[in-house]
Formats: sequence, C-alpha cells, structure tokens
Amino acid sequence: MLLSSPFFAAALPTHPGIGETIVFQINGLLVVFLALATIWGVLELTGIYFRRAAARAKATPPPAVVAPAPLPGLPPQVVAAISGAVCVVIDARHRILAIAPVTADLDWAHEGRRQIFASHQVR
Amino acid sequence: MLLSSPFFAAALPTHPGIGETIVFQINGLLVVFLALATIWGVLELTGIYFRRAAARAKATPPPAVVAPAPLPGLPPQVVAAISGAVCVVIDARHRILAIAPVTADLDWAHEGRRQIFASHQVR
Amino acid sequence: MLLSSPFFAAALPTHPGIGETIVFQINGLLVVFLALATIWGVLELTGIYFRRAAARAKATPPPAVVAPAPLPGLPPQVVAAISGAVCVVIDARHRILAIAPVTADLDWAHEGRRQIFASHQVR
Amino acid sequence: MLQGLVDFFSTTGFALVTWKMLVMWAVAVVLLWLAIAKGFEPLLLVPIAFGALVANLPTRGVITTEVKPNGAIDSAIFRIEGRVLPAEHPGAPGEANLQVLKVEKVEGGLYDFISQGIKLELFPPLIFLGVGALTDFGPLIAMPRTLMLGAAAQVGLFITFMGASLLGFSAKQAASIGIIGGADGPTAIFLTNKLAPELLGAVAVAAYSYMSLVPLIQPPIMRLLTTDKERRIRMQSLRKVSKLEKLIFAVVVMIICILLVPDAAALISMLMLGNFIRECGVTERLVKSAQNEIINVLTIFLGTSVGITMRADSFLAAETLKIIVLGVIAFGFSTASGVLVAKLMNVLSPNNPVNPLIGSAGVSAVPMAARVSHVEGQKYDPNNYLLMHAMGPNVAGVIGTAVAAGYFLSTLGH
Amino acid sequence: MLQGLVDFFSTTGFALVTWKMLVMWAVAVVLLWLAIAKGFEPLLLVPIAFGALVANLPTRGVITTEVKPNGAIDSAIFRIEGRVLPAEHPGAPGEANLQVLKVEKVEGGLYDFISQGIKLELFPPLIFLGVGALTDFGPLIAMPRTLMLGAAAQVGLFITFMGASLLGFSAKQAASIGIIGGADGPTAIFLTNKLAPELLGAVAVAAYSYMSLVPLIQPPIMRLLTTDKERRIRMQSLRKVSKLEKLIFAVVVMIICILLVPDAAALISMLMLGNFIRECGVTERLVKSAQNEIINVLTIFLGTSVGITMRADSFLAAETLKIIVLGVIAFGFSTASGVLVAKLMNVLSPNNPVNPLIGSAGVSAVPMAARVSHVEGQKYDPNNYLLMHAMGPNVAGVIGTAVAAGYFLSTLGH
Amino acid sequence: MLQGLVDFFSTTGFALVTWKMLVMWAVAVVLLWLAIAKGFEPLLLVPIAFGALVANLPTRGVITTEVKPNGAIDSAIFRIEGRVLPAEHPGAPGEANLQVLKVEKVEGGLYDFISQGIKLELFPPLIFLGVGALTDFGPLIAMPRTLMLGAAAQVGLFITFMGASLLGFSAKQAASIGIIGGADGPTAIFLTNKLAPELLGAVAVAAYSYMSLVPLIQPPIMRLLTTDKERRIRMQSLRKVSKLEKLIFAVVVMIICILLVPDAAALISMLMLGNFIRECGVTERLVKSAQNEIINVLTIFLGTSVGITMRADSFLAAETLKIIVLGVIAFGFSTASGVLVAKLMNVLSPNNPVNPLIGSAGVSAVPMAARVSHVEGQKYDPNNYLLMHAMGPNVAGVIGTAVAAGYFLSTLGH
Ligand code: NA
Ligand code: NA
Ligand code: NA
Repeated sequence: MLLSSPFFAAALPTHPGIGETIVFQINGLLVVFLALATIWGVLELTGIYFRRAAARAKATPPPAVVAPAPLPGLPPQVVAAISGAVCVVIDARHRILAIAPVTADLDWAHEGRRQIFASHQVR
Repeated sequence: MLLSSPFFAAALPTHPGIGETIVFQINGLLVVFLALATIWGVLELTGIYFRRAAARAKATPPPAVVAPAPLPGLPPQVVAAISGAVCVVIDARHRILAIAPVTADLDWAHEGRRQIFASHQVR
Repeated sequence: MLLSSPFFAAALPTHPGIGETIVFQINGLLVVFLALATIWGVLELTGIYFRRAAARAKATPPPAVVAPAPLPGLPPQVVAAISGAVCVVIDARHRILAIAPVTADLDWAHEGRRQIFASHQVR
Repeated sequence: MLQGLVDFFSTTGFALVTWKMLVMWAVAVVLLWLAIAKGFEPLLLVPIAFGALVANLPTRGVITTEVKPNGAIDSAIFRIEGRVLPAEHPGAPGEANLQVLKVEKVEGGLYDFISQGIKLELFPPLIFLGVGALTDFGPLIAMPRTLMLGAAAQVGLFITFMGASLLGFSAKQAASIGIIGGADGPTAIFLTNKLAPELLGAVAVAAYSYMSLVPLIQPPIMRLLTTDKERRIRMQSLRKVSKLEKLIFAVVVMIICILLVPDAAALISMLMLGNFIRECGVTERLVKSAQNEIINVLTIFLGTSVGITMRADSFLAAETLKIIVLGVIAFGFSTASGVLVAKLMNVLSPNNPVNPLIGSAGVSAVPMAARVSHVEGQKYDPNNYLLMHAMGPNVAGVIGTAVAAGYFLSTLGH
Repeated sequence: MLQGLVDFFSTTGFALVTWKMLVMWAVAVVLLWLAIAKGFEPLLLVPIAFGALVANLPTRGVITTEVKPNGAIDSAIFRIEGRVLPAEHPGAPGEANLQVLKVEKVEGGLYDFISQGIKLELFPPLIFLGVGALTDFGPLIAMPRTLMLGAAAQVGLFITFMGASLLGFSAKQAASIGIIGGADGPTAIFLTNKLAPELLGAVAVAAYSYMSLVPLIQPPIMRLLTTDKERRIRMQSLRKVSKLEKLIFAVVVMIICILLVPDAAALISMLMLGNFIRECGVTERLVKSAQNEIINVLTIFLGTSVGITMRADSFLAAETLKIIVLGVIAFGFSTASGVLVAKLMNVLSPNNPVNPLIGSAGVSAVPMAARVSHVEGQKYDPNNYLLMHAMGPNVAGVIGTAVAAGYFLSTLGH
Repeated sequence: MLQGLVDFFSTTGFALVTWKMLVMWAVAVVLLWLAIAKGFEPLLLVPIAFGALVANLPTRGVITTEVKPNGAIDSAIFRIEGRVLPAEHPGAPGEANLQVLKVEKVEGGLYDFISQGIKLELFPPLIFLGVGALTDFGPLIAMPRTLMLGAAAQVGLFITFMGASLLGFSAKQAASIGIIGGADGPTAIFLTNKLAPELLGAVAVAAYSYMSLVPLIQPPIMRLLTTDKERRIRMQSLRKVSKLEKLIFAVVVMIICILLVPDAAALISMLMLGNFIRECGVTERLVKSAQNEIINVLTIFLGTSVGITMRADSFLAAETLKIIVLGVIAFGFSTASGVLVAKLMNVLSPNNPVNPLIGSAGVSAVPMAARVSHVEGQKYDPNNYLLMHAMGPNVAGVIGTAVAAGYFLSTLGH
C-alpha cells in the first residue's frame, strides 16, 4: 500500500555542493551493498541446507534404472526412429521405459480423450 | 444499448429476512431453469432438422472414393514417406488423390506465387 | 509536433455547390498525384544508383563456391538426411560447407552455451 | 554522513510491517505450495498468491488504497492533473455544464492502472472470449437435456446465498459468496467486483481452490447419491454435430440469455463470440489469438490484480473463514443437485436413461468436472466412456452460472 | 413469490425489442453468411456482424448511447467519479485553472472502453503497423511508374465525393463515402470516425464487402476498357530490389507524405515503421509481433467496435442504401481510372509498355486485386505472369488512399 | 482552382521544417545504421530512431507538445471533454468535493496515448516481467558472493552522479545520467521519466548504445586492472541449483529489496514475478506470453515513445553531449569497480579465488557482459569456461541497479 513517505528532511537541494554529493554517493553505495549483502546472507543459509540435501541425495543412489530390454527382433534403427519421434512429440524431458507393439485398437480414441483432458486449464 | 432499468421495486433490502431470501432464491432458480429450458427447446427443434438432414445424407452414399492407383514401380515406403511429408506440410484434414513425378520446372515459382496469394487476408 | 493548422480560409461549406465540389475534387487528385509523383521521382534516382551497383556486382563474379567434397565412404542418402536435418534446425538461408565426424565430446556443452548466448537480446 | 543514512532509513519500509502482514506472507506461501506442489489451478493461484505478497509489502508506486468514511477500503485510485479550459462555444444550448479538461499529468501506481481491468469489468468478459474459443459445445448440442443438469448445478449458488445471509452477510455479499459454487472464475470476479468488491480476494481464492478440489469434493457426494446399478448406466454414443448447428447454437444462446438477463450481456456475448470464431472455420488467425495471447496475458494481470486486493486487514477477517466454509457448501450442494436432477430425469423419461454420475459435471470447472464423472464411471465399468456425455452438463454449467450472475446483478446490482 | 418474478421480468429486455432490431438481426446473419459461406473478408465481417447483433440486443453494461440535442447519436460514453482537490500551490502563476481530480470510480460498459480504440483513432494506425510488416514494396520499387496507377485508382474516391454531395450528403459525409473506393479498411475507418462517425457502420461494411467483391466487380470493367492486344502485353521481369533500397523507400515515403499531408502522419508513419522493421532483418521478434499478435487482437476489437455502432435506427436509413450504391460506383471508377491511366502511360512511353490489366490493381485490397489482374491476364496468355507487376500498383494504392485521406482531413477535418 | 490549392499548401508541413530538424533526421539515420549495420541493440534502437524521425516531422494527430511557463517542454497531452453532473447525493458528508464527469469525447494524437505507457511508468515494469521470465538466476544462487560484484558495478552510477552535478546538472538530472552505468534500459527509463523527463531521449540512446559497446569498452579496462596470473584463474564448476531454491530466491529478493527501497517495488516485483512463473514449471502458458507477446509488443511502443521525445530543440543541446560523455565514464567506472572488488575478494578469501575477469559482468546488459568475460578469459586459457560464473554478477547487476534506482527515487523523488 502507498506509504505516505515522511518528508525526507535532508533531501538534497537541487544543486548540492561537493561535500553533500560525496555523502549522498557513499550513502547510495552503502544502501546497494546492504541490500545485496542481505540477499547474500540469506542465500548462504539456504545454500547450506540445499547443499546438504543434495549430498544426502547423492549418498542414497537413485533407484537403478534398468535399461529397457529392447523388444527381441526390433532392429536398432527402428528403436532410434521411434525414440526420435517420441522426442519430437513430447517437447519436454522424458525417459523411454519400454517399447511394446500396439494391441488395443482404442489408441486414437484415447488420444482424442487426452486432447480434451488437456484442452484448457484456464478458467 | 443501455437500458435505463426501471427501479426494481421489491429489490431486496440489504439484510433480507428468511422469507424474503427463500423467495429470492426460488425466483433465481426459476430464471436459470427458464433460460436453459428455452435454449433446450430451441436445440430440440434445430436437432430434429439436423438429425433428418444427417439421415438423408447417410441414405445417399458419398461418391465412391477410388483408391489412388499408386504409380507403378514406386516402393511402398516411398509412398509412406511422401504422405508423411504431405501431412506435415498441410497441417489440416486432406486426402492424397495421386502422386505424380515432377514435370514442369515451374513448381518453386508457383510456390512463391502461392505464398504471395496467401500473404495476408487482413486489410 | 502538433501544427496549429492555420484556419483553412476557403474550407468547403457543409453543403458545397457543384462548382466548388469539382474544384475540390481536382485539387484532391492533384495532391495525390503530386505526392506519388514526388515519390516516383525519388525512386527513379535511387533506382539509377542501385541498378548501377547491381550491374557492377554482376561484372565481378562472386568467389567460386567450391562444392563441399563429401566425406569418402558417406552414402548419399546419409548426406541428404543430414542436410535435411540441418535445414529444419536452421530455419533461415544457409549453405553446407563441410560434413565432418564429431571429434571433441564438448558439443552438447557448446550447444548449452550457445543457447545462453542467444537467450535474450531484449533488455 | 550519518544523518543522510538515518534519513534514508526513514524512507524504508521496515517500520511499516505488521504481524498481520507476516501472516499474509504465510497465506501467500501456502497458496503457492498448493498451486505448484498440488497443482491447484496454478495459472490463477500463482499470480494471485504473488499479488497477495506484494499487497502485504510496504510498496510505493504500486497500489494506492484509501479508507473511506464508512470504513470500506477503496484501492486503485489515481489522479488526473490538468487545466480546465473554457468550453469552445459556451453560449450554445445544452453546453451549460460542458467542461474541457486539458490533461497534463496522470499519477498513480502500476496496479492503480492495471487493476482498472477488474474495476471496469474488462478482464472477465475478455477472458470469456478465450474460454469460448477453447470450448466445444458439441456434446451439449447432441444431448440438449443436459442443459437441465447445468441449471441444476446452480442450486448450490442459491442455497449458499441463504447460508451467507443467515451468517450476517448483506444480500450483495451473499450473492458474491454463492457464485463460488458456479466454479467459473471470470463470472465470480465479474459479479463480486460489482456487488461486493471488498470480498474479491477471498471469493477468488475460494473459487479457484475449490475448482482444483473437484476431484476430492465430488466423488463422495456422487457415490452417496447413486446406486450401483445407476453408476453402470451406459449411454448411447452422441451423434456428430455439424458446423452449422454449432454456429446457430452460439447465436441462439446469446439472444436468449441477453433477452432474459441483460446484465449478463458482456459475459455471454464474449463467450459466444469466442465460440463462434472457433467454429466458423474462416477466422483461424483470430481464434489462435483468443486462445493464446488474449487469455494468457489477461490471466497474469487478472491474477495479480485480484491478489493485490488481499491486504492483511481486510483478508484476515472472520468473513474470509466464513466464505471458505460457505464455498465448500456451495460446491457440495451444486454437485448434489446436479446428480439428483439427473436421477429425476431418469424417473421422468426412463426410456433413454442418463447416468447420474454426469450430473455433477454441471459444476463447470471445464473440463475437470467432466473428467471426474468419467473416471468415477470407469471404476464401476471400465468400458463405460462417460467423458463426452459429461462435457454436456459441464459446458452448460458455464451458461447457467452466467445467467445466475445476471439474475443477481439485475436484482441487486442497481 | 409472484411479485418477485414480476419485478424480475420488468428488468428483462423482451419489451425493448423493436421490429427494426429484428431486421438488423437478419442483416447480421446475412453478413455472417457472406463471410463464412462466400468468404467475404471473414476476419473483418465476422466480428462486425457479431458486433451488429450485440448492438441490436437490449444489453446492459456493454454500450452506452445518448441522443444529443441535434439528433446525432453519441456512443461509448463513460463516467469518471472523483474528488476535486485544491491544486498543490494555487497561488503560483499559470496555476490559475489547474485542477487535480482524484479518480475514485470509472463507470462504463465493456464497449464504452474498447470502442475508445476507434474514437481515439488508435486501432487503424496500429493495424497499419501490422499491414506494413506484411507488405513487400519490392515490386513497386522495381517499377516506380506504377505509383501513377496507385494515384489513378484514387479518382473513384473523388468522383464518388461529388456523387455523394449531389445526393445531399454533407462534405464531411461525402468524403467518408468516397474513401470506400480506396479499398483500405483501416484508412476508411480512420477518416470516417473523424469526419462522419454516424456513418461508420455503413462505410466499414461497404468497404470490406466490396474488397471481397473485387474478383466480380473488376474483370468486366477491365475487359471493357482493354483491347485483346493490350491484354497480351508481356512485361519485362522485375529486377531484384536490395534490402537497402527497401529501407530507404520506407523513410523517403514517410517524409514526403507527412510533409505533404501532415494529417495522414499517424497512418503513414505506422505503415512505414511496420515495413521498416520487416525489411531491416535485425528485428525479427518485433516483426513477428506486428504480423500476428498486434494485428489479430486489434482486428477482433476493431471489428466488434464497428459492429456495435450499427444500431437499427441509424443503420436502417436511406443513407445506408445510398452508401452501398455509391460504394460500388467508387470501386468501379477507381478500377476504370487505374486501367485508363495505364493505357495513357503506353501512349506516353510506348517503348516499354505496361499491360493495362495491372492498372485495376491500384485499388489496394492487397493482394487480391493484384491476383485478379494476374488471373485475368492468364485467360489471354497462360504464360503471362502479371502478379508481381500488379503488386506494384496494388501496394501503391495503399499509400495513395492514405494521402487522399490526409487531403480530406486537412481540408474538412479542422 | 488556384485559391483552393494555395489554401491546401498552407496546411502542408514544408514551412515548418527547421534546419535543426534536418540535423535530427541525420541523427536518426546514424542510429538506424548503428542498429542495422553494427548490431547496436537493434530491437530498441530501430524503434527509438524511427520515433525520433517522426518527432522531427511536422505531424498532426501524432504528438501534442506544449512549452510550459518555466521553459520545460511537456508532451503527450490530451483533452477530456464532458459534462459535469451533480453528485448523486450531494448532501451526504464527505461528498463535498465529489464530481461526476460524463466523458463524451477524448481528443489526442496517437502517441499522446501510447506514450502514457512511459509517463505512467507502465512499460518498464512490464518489460521487466519479460526480462525476469528470460533470466536464469541459477549461477548467482550457486555462487552468492558474486552479488558483491553486482553491487560493485553500481559504483559507476554514483561517481557519474558527482560528475554530472559538477557539470551543472541538477541532482535529479545527475541521478538520471548516472543510472546509464547500470546498463538496464527499463530501469534507466523508469528513473529518468520520474526525475528528469526532459533527458529521456538522450539517456535512453546513451544507455542502449553503450550496452552494445560493452565488447569494446570493457576488455581494455579488464586487461588494465588484472595480472596475467589472475586472468588464468580457474573456478570450481557451479553446483546444480534446485527448482525450490530458485523459487525461494525470487520471493526472498523481492521481500528484502521492497523493504529496503520501497520506491523500486514496481520494478523488483515484476522482475521476480516473471522469474517465479519461469521457474515454478506449472505456468508454461504465462511464461511463453511474458517472454514473447508482452516483451515484443511493449518494446515497439517503448522504443517509439522514447524516440518521440527526441525533438530537435531539446535533443540538440549541450546537455546531450555531456550525457554521452558521462555515459561512457559511468560504464568505465562500473566495469573497473566490478573487477577491483573481485580482486579485493581474492585478498579477503584466498582459498577459493574468483577470476576478476567476471567482475566486469556486474554491468548487466545480460547476457552480453558475461559473454565478454568468457571470451576474454579464453584468450589466456582456451579451456577456461567462465561464462556460467560470469552470469552470476551479470544478473546480480540487474538487482543492484534496481536498488540504486530505488535509492535515487526515495531520496530525490518526492
Ligand atoms: Na458454472
Ligand atoms: Na487504396
Ligand atoms: Na545493472
């Protein structure tokens, strides 16, 4: 909310003298260093917490990600092509766990439904 | 245009009694049901017309779409690649009627012209 | 800046007579032709300069562009596929000078750096 | 040296931070956690929470608030400085009170101007332009009966109106609290800004949070009111709706609703304009803008402008708790009445039955409430695809709530 | 119970619907049919038709109109409520009539604010920013002579001016009707809003409809005025125009036009800024925005704002029919004068002849009029590619009409 | 006939062109050459140069300027024409000076309205919303010490303040000139518009030109102040910063800065809102809008509005030259103090040394100043990758300059 800022008593006159400008400058610098130093302090604190959390995470190795045993009989170029296509469609970080042949014939219906699901989150 | 709405005589007082709120509520519900019921009525009418039109359309089968006899000597993967490319370029519903080798050398000029034609419809 | 336009003495009355409208029309046309003729004149001048510059450029043939000797043992379809991929990624006019196998393992790091470099020019 | 620093510190904001503001910082952080970790309507709750944080910081040049004689707080106030010029031809008749003001300076904070988007009721209708461009009314047109489920879902609005007025809220405030049950952000903000601007923050937060809670609030009520047999009801697949039908639908709905509730004209006309340009197929450029540029940019400004009204002394009040409680009641009753009216429809016309699970979708929050009905239905019969059927009441609920808002405005607004 | 309902019905709009409004609903539906089924400038006619529908519905909170003493109807009126504060230092010289207004509330309907985009002449120049970013002036720079065809195409404007004033229109109204022949939507709206705002709806509908009718109106006139030999004239292929030339062109045209017709400065400067950022090649981000976000969003608001002025009692008047007739005449004469001046150029400089078919393209409606010349030329010689040559006069016509509007403004506007 | 033409020519602008305006045309062309041929911040300098061209043309309906009694030139003035209505309930207490103005007409040129984006301080914070959405503060969070380099880089601001006040500029003007050293366009425009609007053109042109000159100005100073051994210092690779840390960073920085310098609240809150929606990962739609639509459209309007203030008689003055000279000094000192403080840090904590070359990156112009440090470092050790380390001070400088602007505003602004 708007602070009715108290009239700044020693506000600089329109044309301040040398002495006043030097004082004004140093104060300015002090304020900038003070602000950024406070942020530095807070970041060091959060830094300690997160560095420890990261260390603990490294200690407990993430669940071993078993390499997806490629479907027998699936030539490597086809696997490459499929993962290329997946990469283009899912425009974000992803990991391919398995490649399986299409069984149910409902896939395009699911795709339609998925589009309606994601159709809009803005309300 | 702005309706100078007649002063609503029995407008609710700021703190209406129980009786008044109940009456106010029921009126509100009636208005909502009335509005949506009117729309329902109109939709039933248009629905009848369009269902009949759809039935008539189903009766007269659409002109048989002859499958495009693929160019002799064109391996199926090439046909698949071409239709894939067409699908990417024409980002809308389309049907491939024929695939023919390029004859005239004017194609890129035509493409340039097509871009100018479609360059902008906003005036 | 806003011109305090001098009161236009002979401004047309709200319902001008035939004579006045004809004069008004002809003046209007004269102004339009005058404006566009001035532009025409200037364009003819700049045109002369640029036509000469283009002629001079044609006289001195651009440095012969040596066709990039494709890497021995690289099948033509692979070259086609690579140039196709390059064309999709670099969405602007470009020319492929050479295709060389990846040596240093820093390439993805460079790509990361390139993205930061180009991250934003708006300040 | 020192005197300068001391003076500078008199301009800093430390002295102005009250414990209430610290509580509001916590409220903002909780809302951010809900939005990011729990996925509670992030597109709205993140800007709202951020606005709330700024509202409770000693800012200068962002928002101007004033306490009016009757204790109400008015915000987004700006000043126009100019010279009053004599009217060009003062003598002329009808020129009596004509005044020409040459504006030389306009002064105000960043959100004194951006919030005008809410105060002048511009953001909600323009966001409805985008919502209309994103909504497919096909399922509703294919099964017009579901309009009654959309209407039924408004019952919660009116019941909560009574609850709120019993709890001591004025009629205008009760209407702003009831509208939460409509699960339509823009409509709730449109109505609350007109009838009870002081409740804007609480109503918006409650509305958007409950929309995200639909997958938790609705299923128990749906199960409570339906028998196992009813949950397995399979419905005929919907007929394909032609483009012409959808265009006629947009125009017809607009005319009927505006004739009946002229006060909802701004919302309804923009909703249907957005839908019309989506369905007519020849205005691709305009649809893309309505679905993206317009709705995204306005959501940032709408969210932050709502958040900026959440000042500690007005938000941290008993009313807010009452609103949160009443909000749940509104959602609950809306869900229940949707399901009950669906069961009633089966009684009235047993030949082509309606699966009551889609009744709850009358509580718009498109398309989430429809998804809840679909998922619930699949628990009892995995091959029962209710989604498209539930979309009918789901989009009907958007129209229903707009009509209810129109009713409140025409009765309480003037 | 009953009394409440009766009261409610007194707030509905049914009683306010006049038969004239029903006629306007039909007009709106016809316009929508033209735009969707016949492809008549859909991006403009769909929003305009929708706006017309809303204008003729009993809405509240959308548009405020008032009948002024002299019978003219003024719309898009809003109220500012605030407190007059004493000027900070009243005694100071030059502070005599200084007034500070603390604005507490601004009240108005949705289109009372959106339509300010037209009333303040903001939308047309900003849409020209987008048009400039979409236009390639290369063909014109390669053949500057075609500027004369762009100028010739403005003859229709002035002839129609006379026609309109003969039919009893005031000078200002005659200018607004003549500009229809320029086939430039933004310029027509820019001029009409300044000189004859009461004709805005009719002029805009006529202008955009005739632009779509160019493929019907022009060919007969082109065939009438050209011999078979002339239609087969092949023109030398255009030289390639360098980037620097296009940049110089943009700056030069802006300086010349603003010096000659300062009143067209807003339109010309935005048109050339849009073209400059397109051609300079280093402002890709800005070009993309000008070509898409800015032009699409503003087209929705421009279209609906124009439509909202189409109220039954002002649109359904004899003037509208006269305007529609005069509009065709304007287009006809513009087409004819473009072709005739092309023939004149062949007489004056027979060595490198101009195919008169490209003369008609001086009637901008870019790029459709150029396409018509191209297609017409191919009927007589399938290998005669006139498109690029026709683009010259086509884009020249945009500048020509802006200059004509400047002339009208500086003579009639003040 | 003749009389009409003579009258028309009295409305043209030829007579109003002064030689000073021709000089400004040359200035605009030079700026365009710098932007297009030399790549000097083209996205800003092209619109600014174009605005300057329009400012020095005899336009009508684009910009209204007035010379105030004290000689200062005020621009972007518009008129509101309306009727003063009696307040609804005049007798009520506190209604004494209430006034209701029914606005019938608002009159002004295109840029009288668009420039309000600058006069009302709206464009700079909204562009910072986009800048925040484009900035990754990860490198700064991984090495918080670099905040001191961001602070050090503000020394140039204050030294130039003294230089400017020695050269006779008022305190407010000296602050607006000093801020150029911060190398942040939006912050410079935000401060200059508040303290010394008459210098807006010169300050903006100097700020954006020097940002492009960073690769020329900085390297000599960096080499002058560093020994060969220091230039080869390798720094540990930065740890990976988690999403939660970045979210906490955004909120913490906002709270601390607003508490300390409330006057910078508008800039800081928008910068951090932009960064928050970027990092939280659930508001993809909003981030895309902030990074593209908002920043691109506003850059066109900000640039042209700044250019429009560059009128010959105010720009072609001795002050402009002084500002250009002082601007270089500001950049020079900022670069030097960044490097020196980096060396100081090595003295204070020798165990994990900082390569002083990254000190110069405290002069924001993100990410160019960081790139300069990286490239400079590679000259002495091709495998020394300083870029990520230099991004730390680079983004810290943005916060530093905003805090400095807050200090100037709270001391000189009121
Ligand atoms: Na709803
Ligand atoms: Na034209
Ligand atoms: Na900086």
